[in-house]
Amino acid sequence: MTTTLFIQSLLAGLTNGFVYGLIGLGISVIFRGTRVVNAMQGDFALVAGIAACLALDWLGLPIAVGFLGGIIAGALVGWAVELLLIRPTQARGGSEDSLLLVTLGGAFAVSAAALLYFGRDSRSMPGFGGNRSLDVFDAAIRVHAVWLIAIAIVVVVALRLFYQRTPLGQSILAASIDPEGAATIGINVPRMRTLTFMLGGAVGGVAGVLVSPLITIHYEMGLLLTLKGFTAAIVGGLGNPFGAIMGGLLLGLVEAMAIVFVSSGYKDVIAMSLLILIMIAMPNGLLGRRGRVGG
Amino acid sequence: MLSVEELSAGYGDILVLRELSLAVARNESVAVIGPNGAGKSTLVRTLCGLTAARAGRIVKDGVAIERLAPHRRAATGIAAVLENRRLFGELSVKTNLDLAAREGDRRPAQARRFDHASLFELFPFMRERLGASIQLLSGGEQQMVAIARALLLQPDLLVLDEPSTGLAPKIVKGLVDVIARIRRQGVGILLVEQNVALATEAADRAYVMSLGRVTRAIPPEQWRGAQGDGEIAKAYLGA
Amino acid sequence: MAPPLAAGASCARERNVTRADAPLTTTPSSALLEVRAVSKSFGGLHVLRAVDLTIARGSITGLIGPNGAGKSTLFNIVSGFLAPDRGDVIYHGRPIGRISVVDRSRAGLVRTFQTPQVFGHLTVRENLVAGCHKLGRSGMLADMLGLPLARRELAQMQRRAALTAARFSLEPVADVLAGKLPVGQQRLLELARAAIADPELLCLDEPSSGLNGDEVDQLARMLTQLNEEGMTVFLVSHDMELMGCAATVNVLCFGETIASGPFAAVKADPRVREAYLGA
Amino acid sequence: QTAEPIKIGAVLCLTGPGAGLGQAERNGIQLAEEAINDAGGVGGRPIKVLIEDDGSKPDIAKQKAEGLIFNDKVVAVIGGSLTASTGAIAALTNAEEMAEVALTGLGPAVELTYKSLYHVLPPQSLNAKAMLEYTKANKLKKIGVLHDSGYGQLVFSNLKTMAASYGVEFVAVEKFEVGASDVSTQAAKVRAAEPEAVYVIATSPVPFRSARQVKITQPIISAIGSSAYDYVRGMGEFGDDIVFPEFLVGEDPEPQQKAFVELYKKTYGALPKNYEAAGWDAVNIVAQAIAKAGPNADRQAIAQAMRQPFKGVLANYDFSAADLTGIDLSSYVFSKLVKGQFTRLPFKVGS
Amino acid sequence: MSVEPIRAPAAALLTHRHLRRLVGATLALAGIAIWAALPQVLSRGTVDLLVFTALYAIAGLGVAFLLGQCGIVSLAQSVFYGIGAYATAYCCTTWGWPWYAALVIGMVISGATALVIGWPVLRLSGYFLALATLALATIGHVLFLEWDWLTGGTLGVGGIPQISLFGLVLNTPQKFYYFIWPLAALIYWLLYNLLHSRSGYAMRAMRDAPAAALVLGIDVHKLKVRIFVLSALLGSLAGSLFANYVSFVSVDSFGVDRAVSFLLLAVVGGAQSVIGPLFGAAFVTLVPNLLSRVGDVHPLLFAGVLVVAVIFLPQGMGGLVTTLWRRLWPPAPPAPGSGT
Ligand SMILES: Nc1ncnc2c1ncn2[C@@H]1O[C@H](COP(=O)(O)OP(=O)(O)OP(=O)(O)O)[C@@H](O)[C@H]1O
Ligand SMILES: Nc1ncnc2c1ncn2[C@@H]1O[C@H](COP(=O)(O)OP(=O)(O)OP(=O)(O)O)[C@@H](O)[C@H]1O
Ligand SMILES: CC(C)C[C@H](N)C(=O)O
Ligand SMILES: [Mg+2]
Ligand SMILES: [Mg+2]
Repeated sequence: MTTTLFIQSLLAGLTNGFVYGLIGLGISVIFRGTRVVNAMQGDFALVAGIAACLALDWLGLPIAVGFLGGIIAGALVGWAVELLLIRPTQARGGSEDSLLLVTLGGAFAVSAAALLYFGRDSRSMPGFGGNRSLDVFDAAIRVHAVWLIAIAIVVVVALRLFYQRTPLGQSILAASIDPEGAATIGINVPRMRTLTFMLGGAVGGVAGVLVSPLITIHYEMGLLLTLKGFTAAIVGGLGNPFGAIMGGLLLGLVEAMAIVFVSSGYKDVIAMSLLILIMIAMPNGLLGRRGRVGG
Repeated sequence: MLSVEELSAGYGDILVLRELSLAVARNESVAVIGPNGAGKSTLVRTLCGLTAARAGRIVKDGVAIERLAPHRRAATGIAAVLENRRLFGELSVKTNLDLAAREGDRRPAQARRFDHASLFELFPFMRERLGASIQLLSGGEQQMVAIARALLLQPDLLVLDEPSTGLAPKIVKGLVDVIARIRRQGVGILLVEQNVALATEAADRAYVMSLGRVTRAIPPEQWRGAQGDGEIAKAYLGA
Repeated sequence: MAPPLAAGASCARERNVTRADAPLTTTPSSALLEVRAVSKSFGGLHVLRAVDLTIARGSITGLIGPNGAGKSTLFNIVSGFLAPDRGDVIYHGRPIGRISVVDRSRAGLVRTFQTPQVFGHLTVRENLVAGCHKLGRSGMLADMLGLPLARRELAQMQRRAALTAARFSLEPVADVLAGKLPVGQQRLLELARAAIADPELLCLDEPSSGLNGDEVDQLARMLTQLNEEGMTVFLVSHDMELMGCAATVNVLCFGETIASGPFAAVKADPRVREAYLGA
Repeated sequence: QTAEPIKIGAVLCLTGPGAGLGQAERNGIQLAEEAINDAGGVGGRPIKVLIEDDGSKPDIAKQKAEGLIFNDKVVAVIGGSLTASTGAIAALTNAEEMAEVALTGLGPAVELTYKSLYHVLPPQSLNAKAMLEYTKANKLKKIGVLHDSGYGQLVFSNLKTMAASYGVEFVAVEKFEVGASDVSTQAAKVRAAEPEAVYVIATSPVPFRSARQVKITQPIISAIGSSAYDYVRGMGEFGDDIVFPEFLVGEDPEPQQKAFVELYKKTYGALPKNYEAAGWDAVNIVAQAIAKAGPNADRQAIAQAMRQPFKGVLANYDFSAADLTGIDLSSYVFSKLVKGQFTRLPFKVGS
Repeated sequence: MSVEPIRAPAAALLTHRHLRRLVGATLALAGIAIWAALPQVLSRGTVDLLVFTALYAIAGLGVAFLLGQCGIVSLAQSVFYGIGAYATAYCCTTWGWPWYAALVIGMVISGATALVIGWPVLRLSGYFLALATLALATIGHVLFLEWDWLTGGTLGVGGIPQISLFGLVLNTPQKFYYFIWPLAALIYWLLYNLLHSRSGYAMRAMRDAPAAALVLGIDVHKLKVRIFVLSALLGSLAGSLFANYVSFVSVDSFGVDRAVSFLLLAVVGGAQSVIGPLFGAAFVTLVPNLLSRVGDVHPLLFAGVLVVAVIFLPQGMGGLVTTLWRRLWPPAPPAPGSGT
């Protein structure tokens, strides 16, 4: 095996890892803030990608502005989802499973709507640095992918500070851990939930606009991304932003290494088996903490 | 300061509070006692807005608040220690307190009676365990945080649902002292308590609740006289 | 170890039957449970430091101590939820450190929780039936096919549940979902559920919080009665009233036993007054 | 016309992963239906194609076929768009001895079992041959392969058995799951084997992008399944210079294809590609069989009547052939992508 | 308790109970009659859908049981469904085995797989467990694809013989209908028994408060593994019958999306009620079929219907039916003398 191949696969694993991590990050944000496992996270990304694509194609906006538009679209969808799906479900006493399912329904809807209105085409979208690549020992990484990694790191650090340092972040956590307790100390719980979904939508939007130039936008990409993101978020210890990125990286790198060292056909078998083993060894995820057992 | 008029509330098809009325004045500590399932906790929840009032009024300082969203009630000066403590298990003791303190800081200056230091004196364990996450604490320790959190909201009406749950006798005594002190400072107290020793010591008078109604109001003279719980039990349970 | 269900037997009668063939005679000492030099720490926090404690067979043994003293932690170690860092738990003369919670329960060691853990979506009656689980032995296949053995066992469990409900005055709420009960009754239910399968050692973590004075009295009477029927009780409580029914009381303070003996003597101990009672 | 229309069923993948195929096929089918009816129908009766969506799932395809055959009483079935759907429907049409005109190339296993299952796309062995012919003609020997686990796998398993006879050696074979969003590691592995050319066989633009991104500069040869414009648009500038063995280059059609291309362009405002043409052919094949058997013939007769040669837009078929399609290599055209446009190459097999 | 029980005289009680039972029996008889008549009046295509409903109900029941009674979200059912289907496909076509032998082999393999995998994996809980089952589904799907000597890969396996019972070949939906529904009913009966047995109580206890269940001597882990195996057996059974019925299988039927749809039918149907998955199965087979006539917008409509169903029926459709039944015929009031 050549070093180029190894480096190339490392770069690919890293890039994919951050993509999975970004989706996982959104799932983690929403879970942390509402205890809802959002099966639509990939579709937030899809909507953001479509919005950015349209903004760039039709309106001819500069890339950064188009991306911003995509992120805003993601946040708006997040807001709508909370308002139209989550709230009514909870108001009627839906269980955790109902909430998961209602977002799954939302995911089906977004994908179906994308096929219906955006079409069956795969669309490519320009990224930062166009289609240019950087050479690393004869291996190549898209300039855009470097941006993706950098922005993902910024986002996760910012989120971490947000939850640890800011009153708003802590209020969001409090509202999700114990809504009744939070309400009695003056926290507007419904607003926190809405904010959480908007934040989750925005993070999904970031993922969407950053990922689209690398993988092309396609009506079916949402659920596939969600599955990877879900894996990343849970392996990382659901509800922990750093964990989601770690989980994503783990998944991305294991996939890449499995291809290089074993076989591409059995890549998923290896990655998923390893995942199960890791979870059995660390039943609370990579960064999850164990609670008090017994009484 | 607080008057509850013909309040009805419940869960689903079940009506738990039935046209219940009571009042708490400034500087006054009032106990609510009653058998298991009488609806005491439901009363506390309704005061906090966690269970919706179906009918009747809750008037605080002349303002009807029964339709106010739960998160707006803290600003009116109501704070409560709820039945299951309702702390933020995954967050640290400090964060739990800070969140309440932030809301408390919005209260007018003269209402601000508590700071972290005075609470550490009351509950010494807290000082060393500020960084510990709530869910790892012992039951009693959690209860202390719950009480501290309510106090940091700087209320002028403190509603306590069985605050002595899980507390060691020594801490309970401290609690009695605090209740006495803040009452003198102008805080009204509504104390739901099964521990009759605490209830008689910390409250001036009492309401007896049964099947969602106040069935009896025990005036101060009688309440203070009631030392042994047997007597009170007889008084309100009607055996 | 689990006593098989005897058809139609009342709780009390059955207990006598089981006691007779229980391996009581194998251990000469009168200690049913011994905690030997158990230590436990979480991170840097030393919660238990070489704690020793003995629970005599047939006694009610109390454990008190300030909040955070490590009482519940000790309970977790005794019942098998936590493993001690050092030291041993001896039950029936045998170390049980490696035995699972389930097996300890089958061996007659049952506990309750400080925050009540009822089966919220089951009715009170069903909670009690679930509590009889280890008395039966029908397998899943027999259960699925509704074989006579399974039906008979279930009927016995249900009968037993009814008797227990009556005994613990839970009859009026027998068909209410346990999650909707007020806390006081949840506690009572938890106790009834723990006692229903005739444990040899019943460990109760603050069974009285949330109960009113009258109910505490009732609880005390119940414990004494169970004890008289042969059940050993290990009791943690901050309720001095309830503690009154314990023969021996141990005081745990910052992970160490600071006093032990009859309740009156312990209460008078100045260290206990200072650290715990606060007077 | 007042005559009762003749009903033909179609089960297509209009949604789900196969939507790219099914929707294209539907365009061709509807165009053909209209054209035939405008020309007076079949034997004086108009035709009506009832199109059902199977969501790209074989079980649903089976359910839809039941409905079409027994509720709607169609005389023949077109579809499915994917191999699995086709197999599920075929279990039914075979038992009923009803003609099924599949829009997918099948393999010998299926062709030997079913007797009334015809198909208008080449069997994957033929696709493989076409690729190998081009490779051989260009004197390429060491080949790397990048294929997906569905369509790509089918084509590759045929490639594997025939490679030796064309003097071709596979120096790296990498696989990826359908729907993968990035295959650059697989592509890098192919590149590391230093092939002279690379086969990329998939139903998505992703591997083409990945291949070029990891600097595979060697010629890329693809297969018909990757040729849809949907994918081409997703390839963007990474698509340049990819070679496709296929049947219809709308930008530069062969004489017998011109009329169809014109009509399609007029109706839909876009150029057709292979699957549109396949849909068109399928309807015409059924219509011709009905015409031959008579408008009131039963389904068995229609299925029988189909066993004959047919000159289609996509290719020249012979449904009496053992593989139930009779397409041969001479029907293939070869094209190259340049800036999102296909250019027909002069190469023809056997020339 | 603050609800005062309604006291009813013993005579009224008796009448009430009798009436309730009478209505129940009448409804059941009418139901059976309608059930038996359906294939005669409905078109073959519709009967086909009803057959699929039963198939999915059987597999979905396994998922629903895990979810509703044990609180375990399983996305691995597609694997067992697949194992059953391929066992039947392979044994029947390659070795010419009779259908029931293949079915049993499938169930043995599925059960053993579930046991071996479930043992370590079921130590996880909550979403970690859900993810582990998702990982299993992915692994299963890849293996079905890779082992094409066994599964035929994407091409699939065709020509699987149909079930023949005492010489009668079940080669039409109508015939299969009369075979599969009684089988489904039998499974319902078994699970109903299980739920109302000692094991059933243990399961529900474990779901509500696992720590307390342990203390009561309920071996939570062992119980979970057993139910996981049971669920796998149901999946495998459905898969085998599916293979016989459709007589063609391919890997596309055993992907993660299939696992998701089993979960979906469990939740929409109402995992808590035993009858729920039946409604759920009907929902996922019939609704898309009806909607697809509307045109290309049908997946969007289906998603909409799904969302609305979830929002408005938090207990699932089974829950709705139970509630309605209770409304119409409230259970007998508590026996006299049980006041507060
Ligand atoms: N979530 C709920 N749903 C339905 N009924 C409930 C619910 N919570 C409480 N109840 C019922 O309301 C009644 C009053 O309960 P509440 O908790 O207010 O009593 P309490 O007086 O506080 O009792 P305790 O002394 O045990 O705390 C009880 O009958 C209880 O069963
Ligand atoms: N898993 C854990 N991690 C960290 N600290 C823990 C953990 N479990 C218990 N502790 C700490 O150990 C100490 C003893 O806890 P424990 O619950 O045993 O006290 P307790 O004696 O039962 O108190 P209480 O009377 O309040 O119930 C407490 O300070 C608690 O915070
Ligand atoms: C997977 C698909 C691209 C296969 C296609 N129907 C063909 O046979 O060409
Ligand atoms: Mg209460
Ligand atoms: Mg404790």
